[in-house]
Amino acid sequence: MSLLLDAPLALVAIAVAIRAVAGGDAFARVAAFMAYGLVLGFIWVRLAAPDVALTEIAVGGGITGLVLLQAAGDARFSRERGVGLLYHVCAAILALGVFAALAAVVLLLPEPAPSLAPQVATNLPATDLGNPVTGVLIVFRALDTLLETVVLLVALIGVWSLSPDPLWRGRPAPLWPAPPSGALDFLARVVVPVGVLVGIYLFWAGADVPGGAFQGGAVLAAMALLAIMAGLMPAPALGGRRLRLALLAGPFAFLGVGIAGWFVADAFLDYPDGITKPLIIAVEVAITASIAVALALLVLGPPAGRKA
Amino acid sequence: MGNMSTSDLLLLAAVALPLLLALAAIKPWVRRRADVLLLLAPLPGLVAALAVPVGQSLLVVPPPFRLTFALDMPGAVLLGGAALLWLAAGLYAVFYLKDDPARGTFCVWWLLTLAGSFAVFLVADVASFYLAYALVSFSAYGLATHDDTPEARRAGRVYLALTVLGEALLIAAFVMLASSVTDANPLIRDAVAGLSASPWKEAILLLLLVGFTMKMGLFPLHVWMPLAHAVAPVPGSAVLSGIVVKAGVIGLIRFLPWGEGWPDWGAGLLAVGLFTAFYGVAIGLTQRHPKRALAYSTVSQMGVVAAVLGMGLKAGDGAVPALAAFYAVNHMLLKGAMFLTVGVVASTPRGRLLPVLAVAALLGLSLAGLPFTGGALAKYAVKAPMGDGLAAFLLALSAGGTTLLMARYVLLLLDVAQEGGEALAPRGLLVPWAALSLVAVLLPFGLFTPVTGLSLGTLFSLDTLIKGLWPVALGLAVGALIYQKPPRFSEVPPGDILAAAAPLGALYARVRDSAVLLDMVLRRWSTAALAVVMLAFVLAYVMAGAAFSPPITP
Amino acid sequence: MTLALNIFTLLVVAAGLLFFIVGTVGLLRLPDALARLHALTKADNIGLGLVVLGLLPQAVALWGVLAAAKMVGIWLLLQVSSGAVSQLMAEVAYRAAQRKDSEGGAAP
Amino acid sequence: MSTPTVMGLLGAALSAIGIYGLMVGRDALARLLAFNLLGGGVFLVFGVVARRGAGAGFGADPVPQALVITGIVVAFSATALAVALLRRLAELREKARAPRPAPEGEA
Amino acid sequence: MSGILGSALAGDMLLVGAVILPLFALPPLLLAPPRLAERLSVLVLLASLLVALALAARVGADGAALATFIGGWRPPLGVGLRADGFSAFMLVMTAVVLFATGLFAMTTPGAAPGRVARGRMPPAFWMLLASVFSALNLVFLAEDLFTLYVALELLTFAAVPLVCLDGKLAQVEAALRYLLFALFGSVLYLLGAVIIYGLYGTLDIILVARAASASPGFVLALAAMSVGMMAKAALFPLHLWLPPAHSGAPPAASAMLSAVVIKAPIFLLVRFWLDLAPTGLAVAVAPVLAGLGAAAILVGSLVALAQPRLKLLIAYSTAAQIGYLFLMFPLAVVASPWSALAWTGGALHLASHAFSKAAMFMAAGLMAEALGHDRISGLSGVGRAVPVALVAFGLGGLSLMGLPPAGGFIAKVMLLSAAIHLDAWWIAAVILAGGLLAGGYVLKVVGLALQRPAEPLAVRPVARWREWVALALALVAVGFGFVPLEPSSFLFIGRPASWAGLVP
Repeated sequence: MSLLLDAPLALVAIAVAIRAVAGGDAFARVAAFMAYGLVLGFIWVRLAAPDVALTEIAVGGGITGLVLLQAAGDARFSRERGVGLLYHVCAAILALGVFAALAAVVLLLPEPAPSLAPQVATNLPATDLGNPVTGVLIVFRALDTLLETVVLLVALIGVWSLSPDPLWRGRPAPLWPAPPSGALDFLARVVVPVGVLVGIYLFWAGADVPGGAFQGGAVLAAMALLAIMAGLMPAPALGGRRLRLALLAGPFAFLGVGIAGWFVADAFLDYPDGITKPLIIAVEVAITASIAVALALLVLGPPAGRKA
Repeated sequence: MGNMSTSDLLLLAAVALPLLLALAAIKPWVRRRADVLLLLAPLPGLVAALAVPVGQSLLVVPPPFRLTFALDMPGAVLLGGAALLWLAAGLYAVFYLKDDPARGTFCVWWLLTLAGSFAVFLVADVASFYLAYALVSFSAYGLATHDDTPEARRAGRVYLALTVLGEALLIAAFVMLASSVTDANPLIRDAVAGLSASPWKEAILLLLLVGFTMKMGLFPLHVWMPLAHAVAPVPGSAVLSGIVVKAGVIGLIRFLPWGEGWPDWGAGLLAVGLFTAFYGVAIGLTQRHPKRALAYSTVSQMGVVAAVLGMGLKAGDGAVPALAAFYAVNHMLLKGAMFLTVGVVASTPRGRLLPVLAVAALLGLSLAGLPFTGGALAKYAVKAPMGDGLAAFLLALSAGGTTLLMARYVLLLLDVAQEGGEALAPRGLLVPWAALSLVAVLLPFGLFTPVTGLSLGTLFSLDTLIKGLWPVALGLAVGALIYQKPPRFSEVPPGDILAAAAPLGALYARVRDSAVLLDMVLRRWSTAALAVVMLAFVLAYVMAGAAFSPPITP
Repeated sequence: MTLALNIFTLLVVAAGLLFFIVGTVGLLRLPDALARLHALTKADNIGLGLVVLGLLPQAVALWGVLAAAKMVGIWLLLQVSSGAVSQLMAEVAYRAAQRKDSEGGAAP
Repeated sequence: MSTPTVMGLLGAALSAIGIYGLMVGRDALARLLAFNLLGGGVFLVFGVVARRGAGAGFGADPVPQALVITGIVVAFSATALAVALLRRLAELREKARAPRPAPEGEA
Repeated sequence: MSGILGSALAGDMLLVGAVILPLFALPPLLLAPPRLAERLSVLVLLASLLVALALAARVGADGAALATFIGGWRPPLGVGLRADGFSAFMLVMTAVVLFATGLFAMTTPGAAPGRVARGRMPPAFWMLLASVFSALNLVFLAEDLFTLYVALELLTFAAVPLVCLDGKLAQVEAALRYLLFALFGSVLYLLGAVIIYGLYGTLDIILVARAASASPGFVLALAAMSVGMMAKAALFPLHLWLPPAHSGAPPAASAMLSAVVIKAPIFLLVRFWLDLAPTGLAVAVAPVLAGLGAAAILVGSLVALAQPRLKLLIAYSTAAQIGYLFLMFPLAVVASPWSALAWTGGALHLASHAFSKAAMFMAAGLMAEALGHDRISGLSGVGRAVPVALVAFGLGGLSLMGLPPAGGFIAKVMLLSAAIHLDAWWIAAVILAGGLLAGGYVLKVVGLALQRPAEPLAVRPVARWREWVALALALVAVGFGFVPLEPSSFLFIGRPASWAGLVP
C-alpha cells in the first residue's frame, strides 16, 4: 500500500533531478532544484524524520534555491569546453555503476539497522529535552553543532573577503533590482509578522517537538530578507557592531557554556544537572539569532563597498 | 669533548675552521679581508696531516649520529697534499682576483669547497661521508661557474646534472651497504666488512664504482670535467682538477672491499682505467687551449689511478690504496702547479717566457715519470701491484702518451703568453707558483719511504732507471717527429661525447612536453571528475579482489 | 456519522483535485505568461481551499481543532503569498514584454 | 518493498544523477546543482539508515537525523560561498570585458 | 611536568583547547580596530602553539594517547578527541608553521597606519588563518567520522577564500574550481561515512576498526572515503585545482596552503588505511596508492621543470612531493620491523616538506615582491636583492632534493632502506628519480638566482625580518636532518588505536 505513495514521490524526485542536471536555461534548472528540495521534504516526512523535513525544505530547498537563483544569471561566465558524446556515454555508464553499487549496498545493509536509538532513549531524560534530535544536536554531539555555527561564520567571512571594501563597512548590493512595488509591500507587511511568529515558535518548540534552532533561524532569515526586499528594513551596514555581535553570539555563547562545563559540570560542553533545560534554551536563543543573521547575510552577499 | 688531545683538536679544526670562516664571510666586512681567510683556512689541515699520528680517530658527535673523523695513511697523504695545494692556490687566488667585484662570493665557495675536501678525506662514517661528499661537490659548482659566462653556465648545468645523478647512485649504494649493519649510522669500515654478506653486493659495487668514477672523470662520465675546468678561473681549476677530483679517489679507497679479492670487478675497473688513460691523452692532443689539455691530462691520470685500484681490487691487496693515494697526491700537486703556470704565462711577456716554460716542461716530465723526479717515484710505487704483465706495459705506454700531451701543453702555453710589455709576472702570482712547483717535484721524495716502506736506494738501480726512461724517451721522440709537420687536428669540442648525448637532451624535452600535455588534459574538470569515479571503482575492485577471493599466495 | 464525513471528504477533495488539474491544463495550453499566471493562481487557490475543507473533519478527528485551524491558517497564508507573487511575476513579465517590443523584436 | 528500501534506491538514484551531473556539468552552476543533488541523495541514504534503525519509541534513529541537519546547513554554506565566488567571477569577467570565455576558456 | 599538566582535567583542557583556542582570534578581528586585532591574533597563534607543545609533552610524558569525550558522553553516542603520538606530532608541526606564517604576514611594526600599508594582509586573512588552525587541529584530534567531515569542510571554507584574497580574475576562478572539487571529495567521503554507519551503527574510528570486516559495503565505503580524501589532497590524477590555487594565493597564504592544509586529507588517509581498514584490504590497496604517488612524483616534477613562473613551479613541486607520502603505504602496511622505519620516514618527510615548502613559498613571495614579477627567466641577480630569502629557498630546496643535512635526506634514507629491505625496488627507483627531478627544478632556480644580472635590477625594499622568518622555517627543515635514523618511539604512542578500556 505504501508503495502507492512512495513510488510517485520517487519518480517525481528523479524527474526533477534529471531536469536540474539536464542543462538548458540556468533559471529553469534552479527552479527544478527548488522543486527537488520540496519533494525531498515530503520524502523525509515519509521516513518519519519531521525535523529533517523542515530543515530540507527551509534550508535545502528554500534558501539554497534562493542563493542559486542569484547565480542563475552569471552561470554563462564560467562555461567551459563541452564534452563529446563518448564522454557522456562513459559518464552515464559510471553513473549507472554508482547506482548499482549503492543500490546493492542499500539492499544489503542489515534490515533492523544497528542504531543508537536505544542509547538516546536512555540518556534523553538527563537532558530534560523531549525532542531526541535536538538532544543529539545540542547535547550528545554538541561539538558538531558548535562547529556548525563556526562553519557558517567562516563561510560568511569567506563571502565577505571577496569584496573590495577592506574593512567591510559598506552595505551589500540590493536583492530586488526594481523599486519595491505595492504587491511586494503588501506581501511583506502581511507575511513577515506571521513568519517571525512561526520562526520563533519553531525554535521554541524545538526542545520537545520537531523544530529547532536551524529551522527557526532559516525562517527568521527568510523574513528578514523579505522585509529588506520590500524596503521595510534597510540593508544592514556590515560593519555595524550590533550585527557582528549577533553573528558572534551563537558560537561564542556555546563556547562559553562549554568552557563553563569544565568548572560547573565535569566535562567540556557538559550541562550542570540542575539548570540543564534553561541553559540549553539560552544557548539555543544565541544560536538561532546568529544562524538567522548568518543565513540572511550569506544570501545578501559581500559588501558592495558603498556606504549608501 | 673535554679530554681533547691536541691531535683531536687539530683534526676537528681542519674541517671546523674553514666552515666557520665561510660562515663569517657572509658578513661583508669580513669578506673584504678575504685574502687572510684563504690563507688561514688550510693551515690546521696541513698541520694535522703532518703532526697527527696515522690511525688516530675522533668521535665528534656520539651515536646515534656518530660523526667520527679518522686519519689513515691514504687520508693523511691526500690531506697533506691538498692542504699544500689549497695554501698555494689560495695565495695565488688572492692576487689573481684582487680586482674582481665578485671576489667575496668566490671566497665563500672556496672556503666551503676547502672544508668539504678536508672532511671527505677525514670522515669515517657513512652518513657524514655523504654529507662531506655533497658539500665538496656542490660548492665546487660555485668555483667553476664564477666567471658567469654562457659557457660557464652550460658547464655548470652539465656538472650539476651529473653530480646530482652521482649523489642519487651513491645514496642508494650507501643505504644498501649500511642496512647490513643494525645501528643507525655505521662506520665505513664495518659497513664495507658486511658487504660480501649482503644479498645485493653486485648492485652495491656497481653503484659505488659508477658514482665515484664519475667524480674521478673516467670514461664515459668524464664529460663534465673538461667543460668545468676550462671555464673556471685559474686557481679554481687548479683546485678542481687537483683536489675535488680526489674525492672520487678517496671514495673508492674507503668503500671498496680491499680485504677479499673481486677478480671480475677489479679487471673491469682496470680496463676502464687504462682505456681512459689513453682516451684522455688522445683527445687532449687535439685541444687548442692549455687548460683543456690539462683537463684531459687529469682524465688520463685518473684513469691510471683507477687502473692501479682495479689491480688492487682484483688481487685483494690491502696496500694498494696507500700507493694509489701517493700517486694521486703527486698528480694533485703537479697538476695544480701546471694550472697556475697557465695563469703565470698569461701575464708574462713573450720575451721573458723561457724560465717559465722550463719549469712547465719539468713539471710535465715529472708527471710522465722522468727518472730522478717525484713522478718517477710515484710510477715506481705503483709498479709493484701492477705486476709485469700486459697491464704494466700498457701503464708504461700511457706514461709515454702523457709525455706527448705535456709537450703539446708546453707548446700551447706559447699562444697564451702576453704580446708586448716588459714587466715579469707580478710577484703575487710568481711566489706561490714557484713554491708549489718546487714542492710538487720534491714532496714525493719525502713521502716515498713512509708510504711504500721501500728505501730510496732501490730507485737508482739500473733497471728501474731504464723502465722509467723508455716511455719518456719514446714520448719525446714521437713529439719531435710530429712537431716537424704538425697534422691539422680539428679540435674535438670539450666534453667530446657530450655532443653524442644531445639526443638524450631531446628525449628529455620530449618526455617533459608529453608530461605537460598529460597534465593539461588531466587538469580539465571533465577528465578529473571522470578520474575520481573511476578511481573509486578501481579501489573497490582491488579490495574486492583481496577481500573475497582469499589470496592464493601462501 | 463518520461514513458521511468520509464521503464528504472524498467528494470535496476530488473537487479540489479537479481544480488543480484545470490549473495545470491552463498552464500548459494558454499562450502567454500573463494568461497562464491568471489561470494557475486562481485554480490552485480554490483547489487548495477545497482540499483543506475536505480534510478538516479528518484533522479534527485525528489531531483536534488546533491542527485544523493551522491548516486553515496555511491556506490563508497561501492566498496572500500566491496572490502577491503572481502579481510580481506579472510585473516582471510585463516589463520584459515591453522591453522586447521597444527593441523592435531584436534577438532576445 | 518497504518505504525505506524504496527511498534507499531513490537515494542511490539521486546520487548517481548527482555524480553524472558533476562529471558532465559544463559550468560552475551546473556542478554546484549536481553537488547539491548528490548531497541530497547521500542524506537520503542517511534517512533510510535512520528509518531502519527505528526503535525505543522513536520513528527513526535520531543520530543520523542530527547529522543530516548539520550536513544540510554545511551544504548550504558551501553553496553560498560558491555562488559568491561565481558572481564575483562574472563581475570580474564582465568588467574585464573579456569576451565570453572561448570554449577552451579555463587555464 | 606531571603536576599541573598531569591531571585528567588538564588533559581535557589541552585537547579541547587546541581546537577552540584559535577561534578566540575571531571576535577581536571582527570587533576591534584592524591593527590591534592583528596583534591579538598573533598572540592567540602563540598561545595555540604553546598548547600544542604542552599537549605533545603530555603525550610524550604519559607514553600513552590522551583522550577526552565532549560533554562526557562516550562513543558511540558522544564524540571523542584523542591525541596519539602521530597526531601530537602533526599538531606541533602545524602550530609552528602557522605561527611563522602569522609572523610573516604581520604588518611591519611601526609601518604607516592610515591607508592599508602595502603588503598588509586584510583582516580576512587573519580570520581565515585562525579558522584553518582550528580546523586542522580538529582533523588531527577527532575520532568521529562525521566530526572529521565538518572539520574538513571548515578547513575548505577557510582555505578557499585565501586563494583569492588578491581578488584577481584568475585567482577567483582557481578558488571556485578548488571549492567545487573539494566539495565533490567531501560528499564522497560522506557517502562512505553513511555506509559505515549503516553497517556498524557508529562513526567512531576505533569502534569501527574493532567491528570492521571485509564486507562489500565496507569495501565501497573505504573506496569512496579514500577517493574523497585523494581529491582533497590533490593526488596525481586529481590535482587539477592545486597549481592555480597555490600559486595564485598571496605568499603567506600559499605557504600555509602548501605546507599544512594539504596535509589534513593525507593524515586522514593514513588513519583510514593504518587504523580503520583491516590489513588484508590495506595490503591490497597500498600498491595502487603507491602507483599514483609515483606518477605524481614523476609527472609533477617534470611539469614543474617546464614552468615559466616560480610560484607555479613550487605549486607543482607540492603536487609532486605529495606523491612521496603515498609511496609509504605499501612499506608501512606490511608487518615487518622495516615498516616502522618507513612509517617514521613518511612522517618525517611530511614534516620536513611542510617546513621547507613554507620557507620556499615565503622566499618566492619576497623575491616576487622585490623584483615585481616572478618569472624564473628574470630571476638572475635576485641573490643580491634578497640574499637571506634565496638562502631560505636554497635550504628548502636542499630538503626537497633529499640532500644532507636536511630532514628530507633522513626521510629519503629511511624510505629507501625500508623499500630495499621489503624488495619494493620500483619504489626505491622512484624515490631516487624524484630526488633527481627535484634537484633539477631547485638548482635551476638557485643557479639562475646566483647569476649576475644583465642590467642592474630595480629592487623594491622588502621587510628584512620577513626574510628571517622564511630562513627560520628553512633551518627547522634542516634541523630535522639531525633526527636519528631509527623508528621514532614518539610516533608510535597510542598505536594501534584503542580507547584503552574507556569505551566498552
